[in-house]
Amino acid sequence: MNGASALLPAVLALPLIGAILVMLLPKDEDGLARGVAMGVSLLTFGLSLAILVPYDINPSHGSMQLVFDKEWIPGLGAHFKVGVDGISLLLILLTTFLTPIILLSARTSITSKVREFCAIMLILEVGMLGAFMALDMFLFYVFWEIMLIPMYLLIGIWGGQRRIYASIKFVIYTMLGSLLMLVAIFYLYAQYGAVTGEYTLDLMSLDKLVLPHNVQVYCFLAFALAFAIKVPLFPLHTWLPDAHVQAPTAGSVILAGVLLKFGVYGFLRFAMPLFPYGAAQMAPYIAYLAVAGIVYGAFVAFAQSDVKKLVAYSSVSHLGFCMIGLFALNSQGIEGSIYAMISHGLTTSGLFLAIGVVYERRHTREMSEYGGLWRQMPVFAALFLICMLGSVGLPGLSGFVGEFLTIFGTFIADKSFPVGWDHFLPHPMLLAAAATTGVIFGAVYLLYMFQKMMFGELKEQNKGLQDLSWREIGVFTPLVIGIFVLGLYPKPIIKVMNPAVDQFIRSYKEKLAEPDGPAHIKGLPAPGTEVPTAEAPSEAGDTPPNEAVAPNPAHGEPGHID
Amino acid sequence: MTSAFYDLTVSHFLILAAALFMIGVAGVLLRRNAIIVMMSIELMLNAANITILAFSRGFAGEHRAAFQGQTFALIVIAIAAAEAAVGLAIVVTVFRSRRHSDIDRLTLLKN
Amino acid sequence: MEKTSKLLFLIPLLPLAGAFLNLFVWRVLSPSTGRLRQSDKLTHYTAILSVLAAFVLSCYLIGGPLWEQFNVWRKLGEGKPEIMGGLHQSVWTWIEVGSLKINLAFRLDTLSAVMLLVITGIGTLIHIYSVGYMHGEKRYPAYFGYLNLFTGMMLILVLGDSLPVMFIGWEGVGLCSYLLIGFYFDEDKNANAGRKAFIANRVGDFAFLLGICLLFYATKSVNFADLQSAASISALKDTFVGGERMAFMIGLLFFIGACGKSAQIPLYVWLPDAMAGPTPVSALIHAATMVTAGVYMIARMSFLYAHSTTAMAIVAGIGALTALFAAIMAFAQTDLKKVLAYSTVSQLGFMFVGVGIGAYTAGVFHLITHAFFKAGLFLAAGSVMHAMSGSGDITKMGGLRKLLPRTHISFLVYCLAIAGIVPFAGFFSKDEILAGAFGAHAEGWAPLYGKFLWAVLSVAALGTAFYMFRLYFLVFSGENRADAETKSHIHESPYSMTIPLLILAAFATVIGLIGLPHLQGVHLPTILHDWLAPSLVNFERPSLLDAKGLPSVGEGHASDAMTLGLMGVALVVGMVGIAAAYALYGRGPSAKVAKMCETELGGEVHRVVYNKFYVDELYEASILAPFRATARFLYEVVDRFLIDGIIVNGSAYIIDVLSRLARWFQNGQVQRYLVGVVIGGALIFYFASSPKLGFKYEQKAGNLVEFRPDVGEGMDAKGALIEFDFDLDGEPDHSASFVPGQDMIVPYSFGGEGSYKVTMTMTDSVFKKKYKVTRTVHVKGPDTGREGGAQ
Amino acid sequence: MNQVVVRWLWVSIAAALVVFFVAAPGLALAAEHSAQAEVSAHTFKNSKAVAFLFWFLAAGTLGGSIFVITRRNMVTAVMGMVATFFAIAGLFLMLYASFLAVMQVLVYAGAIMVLFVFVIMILNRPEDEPWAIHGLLGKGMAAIGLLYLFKRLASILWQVKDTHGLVVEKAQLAADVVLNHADPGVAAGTKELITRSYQFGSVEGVGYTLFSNYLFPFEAVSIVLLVAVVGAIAIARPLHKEAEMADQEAP
Repeated sequence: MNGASALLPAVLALPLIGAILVMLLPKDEDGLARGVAMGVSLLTFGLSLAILVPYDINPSHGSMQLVFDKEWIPGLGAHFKVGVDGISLLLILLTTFLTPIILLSARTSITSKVREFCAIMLILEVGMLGAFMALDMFLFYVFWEIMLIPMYLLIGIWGGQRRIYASIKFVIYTMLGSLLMLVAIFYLYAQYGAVTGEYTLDLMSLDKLVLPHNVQVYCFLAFALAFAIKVPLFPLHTWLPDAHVQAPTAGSVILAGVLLKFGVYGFLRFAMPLFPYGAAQMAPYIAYLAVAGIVYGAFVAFAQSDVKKLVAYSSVSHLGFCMIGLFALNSQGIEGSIYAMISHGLTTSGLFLAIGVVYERRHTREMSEYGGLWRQMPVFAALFLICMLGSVGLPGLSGFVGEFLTIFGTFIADKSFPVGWDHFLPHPMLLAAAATTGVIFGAVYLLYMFQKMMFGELKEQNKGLQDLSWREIGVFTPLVIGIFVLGLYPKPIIKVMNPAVDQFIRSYKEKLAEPDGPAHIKGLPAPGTEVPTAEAPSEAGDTPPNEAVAPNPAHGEPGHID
Repeated sequence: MTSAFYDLTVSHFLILAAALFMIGVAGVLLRRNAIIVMMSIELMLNAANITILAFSRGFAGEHRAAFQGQTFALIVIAIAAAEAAVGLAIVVTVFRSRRHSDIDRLTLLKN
Repeated sequence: MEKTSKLLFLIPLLPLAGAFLNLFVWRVLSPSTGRLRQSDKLTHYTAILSVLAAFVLSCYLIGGPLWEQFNVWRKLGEGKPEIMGGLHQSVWTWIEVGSLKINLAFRLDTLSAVMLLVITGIGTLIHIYSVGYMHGEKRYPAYFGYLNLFTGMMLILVLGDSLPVMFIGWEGVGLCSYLLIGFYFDEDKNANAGRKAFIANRVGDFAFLLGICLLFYATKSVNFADLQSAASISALKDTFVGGERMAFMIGLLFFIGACGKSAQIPLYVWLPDAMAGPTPVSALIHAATMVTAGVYMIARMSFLYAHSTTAMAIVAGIGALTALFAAIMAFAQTDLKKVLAYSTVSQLGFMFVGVGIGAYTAGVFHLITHAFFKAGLFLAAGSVMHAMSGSGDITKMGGLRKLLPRTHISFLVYCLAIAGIVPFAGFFSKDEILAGAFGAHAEGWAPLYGKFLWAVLSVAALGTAFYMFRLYFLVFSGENRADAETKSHIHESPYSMTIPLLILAAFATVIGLIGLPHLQGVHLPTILHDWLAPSLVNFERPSLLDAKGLPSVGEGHASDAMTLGLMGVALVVGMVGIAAAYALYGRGPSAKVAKMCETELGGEVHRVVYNKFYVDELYEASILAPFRATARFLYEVVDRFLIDGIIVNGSAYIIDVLSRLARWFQNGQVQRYLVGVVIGGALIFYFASSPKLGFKYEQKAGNLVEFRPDVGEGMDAKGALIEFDFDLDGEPDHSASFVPGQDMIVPYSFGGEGSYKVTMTMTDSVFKKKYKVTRTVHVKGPDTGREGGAQ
Repeated sequence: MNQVVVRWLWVSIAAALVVFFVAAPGLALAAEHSAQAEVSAHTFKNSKAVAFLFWFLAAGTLGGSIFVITRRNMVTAVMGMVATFFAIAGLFLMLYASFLAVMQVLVYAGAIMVLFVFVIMILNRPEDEPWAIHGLLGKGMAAIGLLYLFKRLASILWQVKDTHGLVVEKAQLAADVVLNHADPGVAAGTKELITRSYQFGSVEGVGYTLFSNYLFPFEAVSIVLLVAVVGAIAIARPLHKEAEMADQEAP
């Protein structure tokens, strides 16, 4: 297994080496820089596909595979531990799939400082892949921050007029959330150390810790804030339109394509498994915010005149679906949410690339400037139509499967999880109905945008626009093929994520069943409340329960924590 | 009440020194002219001297420490002299280049 | 009783392949001279051949294996399974998550066979017709591509074995109608019409989606075979919210979906505007196939609707209302295609009534006949407009009988058919619905509900006959009112357009025979009824018997005299309608109607009817305008101002203000900093030193309370004077000097239960400074034990 | 109006001088005289004169120092300073630190004040705005802060109870200076504990301690003084150097 387990760090290291390589190139060799970056990203995509070879589709034991674990900071107990399971594998593939496309599309839109651009994109890819793979809380947090800097530079350097404002807002928004998360991480770290005496940040062991119920709620909220900002959940979304409008096309695509997925992934990987009781308690509130996000995003998108802002708000609406699917807490809902993430990655990237194509030609984002482009650029119109329909959720295309499953999951939600749902909401069905209205509004504003851009008579200034070049068609075709394949034949994707989701739900239910009380390891009674042994009570009295270190049974005995 | 007036104790001297010190500090805080500030510093040093000697006299008794106080007072005087010399040299150079020696206008080191 | 066949998936695949070739492949291969041009011939041959192949394949499959299975099924005696499975093929598992398993599967049974023939048959004719009609159109390949795509999607809808697969077809046809209505997208009017159609369909699909979810929630399955099982039937019957059965709610949701697609009362507004698309499109999509999808869906779900009579009542009721309402609106229309559009809405109303009262066969029969003569009518209208160089305004036409002989003959046949005159198809299908309605009764319905429906439909039938022949006379009889220039261009359409017209006319006359009325006496061949029986629910099924063992939904086997009588009435109604139309519009626009319009009341009525009862304006005001307003409000106020402005930028502003304040203080003046030091030092000393005063009390036996002062460890507490004032009279009741280290307890017994205010004052021995603290002491009664209060 | 004040100042300085020179011997006499009389351990029990002397000197010191920080004209400020130094010298005498009193007069009043006078001569410009902190609020807050700190300090210092009192029965305070290293006067090899005792304020005592236990601080101070002198010169004479530099450069 050793050979295969080195695969993940290789996938991680490749873009890093690529980035360094690009930076070493001579200053004005733009073409070379693009070529190298493109090569490296394609190589990384190939390598990530190679992960599938040793990856066992339906693993019997725990879900993490290809785990690579090396001591990183011994003092802190932080390991460079990476591993992949059904969920993160798909998201890794999405990332490595999108990056070459973005690099290819950035040929005409990014002309200044090309070398730096390629390097930044590759470093961003490293950050994203690392965060998806990380199984160590600290490692995850480090990669989570690594992602931030390139994105900030992307918006800051190549952005539009108010790019500084947008990039600062983006960074501070995300930073604010993630700091609270860091606090929660280290609280967890301390509690685990106190209970088991062994201080480690590895996710697998922290997962075994069950905190008292009220603490779980607070920790969950700390994590939830960090990820809700990233999702973006309804009230915390105002950074997204600014970031998208000011970001260059490449920045927008990677932001919408992958970065938004971290919010939902974070909930799925960290917030919910670690604090199930908190998640169950907060499920109704977050579900409400998600539905509000869907409807609100759709309404506000309709009121936009700037097409990029419209698509940005559409992302808020689509990811609302993901969130509500997640908090349906049943297999259909969660798999629907993951599927919707992947399809959103494809369709919204397609939309942003389309806007990029048009922006490169006319350098304006106002919809009223365009009109009648269908007759002028038929090939572009066809591809743009498919991406738009995928985003609207036309059955047969990728959008529908995700949306259908999330709505379906929410609809039958109360049957699977008693905790948290029934005592608050009138009924998940009404919530699902409210979310489904998003399907109508989605059609309203996307068709409105499509008509404003494509139909109507051709304006004077749009007369000269020439249709897509072969390069641009090359950019769109993988996305379009992906949208069709994901729409008609979702079986392999669902088969890959099934075991991971079942594992998630099983461990979630187990931990939910744990009794309230001081922090303890799943299954083991809380330390200090050991069976009162024969020694004189007075002596036991003086060791306060929390400090008493539970005798760590010798190696091999049940309950031994290595 | 009158006993406090007549029976001198150590604290009389200490409180006097404290008052003198406060006046010195007031001088440093409130006055603009560098020389007056220098003089106030001298006052503060003298206050310190009085305290040292008061304690030396009040507590030393036969113990040889009695002279420690005085040696220190001597050293303080010497240091005060050195400080005054250098301080005034600076004031003179400042005056020569600025035509004034008001401390509150010397704010070059602000940022 | 079902057979798997390998060829089933080819039927939808062929047209889809044609569409793919036309839209993508041919363009790339053909030598593009800078602009992507591909030869017209290549386009329309691929299109027509693909649909024709689908038609031939379906004829083969229906004629072959399905016919055998049908005969076998018919010969089975009593124990025969109620539903004949027909041909089934599962291509691959589409979505499989947890207990939800959806296969991309197709099923051809007798009901979908009928629809199949209608779609592919009429589809082929319309494809041929389009060659002539769309000649010279720049986006020729796109048109045929979309037409093929539509046919493919419609076939998926009809052949879909489970509701989600049907949903693919359902939204697919919605997409194609969007693309085809907005085909001439140069003018915004057409693009808006397309968008309106798609969004109206989308509203229907919203309900359809929820219907699927609720269905699965109830019965744990989505494909039609499992839904027929006893378990799911019983699940459908248990009560859902509000006492109504689950079946009612699901039925209602699916009916809203059907309304969206088949343009019934609330969601019909998109159909008249859909005339903006090319006429063959209106013929295929908005007459024959897509709009009937709703009726087909309800027929397919007959087992579900049968279990909820209230849902059936609603379907029938809305159907009748739409029929009447649309017929009235058709009276005053001046555009040829608009009249036909309203007639379609009205005829769909008839079908929904047929399906709503449980006479599924009648509904489907009318669907078939309507498909033929309405498609024919649209094609004829197309050739008339073709002749009149594109204008559809009937006030400018007239006297075209001699100029367009072939079109005129077919138009006349269609009008007779739709008016319900004996030999023609319309008579039989409409009569069957009327007869069904007359005799219909069901559990939980109002007693005369059937009769009421019959009356409404008869009036609607009268209206239909009237507006159709008003159209006929205005277009064909009287002298030509076209201006000279267009008059010179009037010519008969080419054969490629008129031959389909004649074929459809032939069908319109013959097709009526498959659904002859039920007569006890004379045994007339009821072909369609027997053919559809294996696919539809039969009401004698045990689960459907109501308490008294009678079938809950009865069709009422009226006596022969009754049926013949009803047929007579229907015929008379038709004739009266035609006569009225002849009287008014015999020779061109009638003076009488014009005079009537001048009168104050008549003019008002005419204006209202002409403006389609202002329904569009109502929707605009009640739904669209508020939608835009809230959108703008949410964006401007909530998003930009509230969240962005106040919270985000607000906090940034506060920090900025604080930083500016700090910058003002640091102005380089050393002495200012020293003053800061001094003041800071003073404050620290001040706050650090004030002693934290307080006292604890403990209630001993009875009302005796012990007080224990605790004084902050200020330097000057030694020897301080502590005084307690228990009765708040100002002068201290007890005073003692405080000796640190030694615990000082001051006992005092209060009068009785209740809370008292106790103040403790401490005077500093050195500076004689007084510190005071007051607290309320709750003295409890003897039983509730001691109450300890700590500072 | 301030001429009156100035004249009044001159009178007070003169009085301080006279008193000082009179008081010193009187004080010594008193010390001798009281040596025999029984004196409580803590205070000048029986001599009211000494108390009056203390309060007078205290007034002199504080008055002088207030003069220093309030006078607009720097020369009067210096005079106030001198008065303060003399009063402080008097206080030293009361504390029996006679050597220190003399040093005080010599170094402070003599040397440092003279230095100040020289500098004042150079940059004696009439002060237009004496106060650095503008506005009553700043000055008021500073004053209150100082007063409060003084009050707290005083309340603490007030409780200081000295152990030996200011006047010991014997005027002479025997200070046994323990020699723990071979005294040059003693034959080598024999280590003998020689205790010498000096009068409290005498020069020998201070001198002895200074050159035995505190030799290193003495050397350090001398270096400091050297550095100060060199520093003062270095700072104060760049003017001429520029001139020379200019000459050298211009060949």
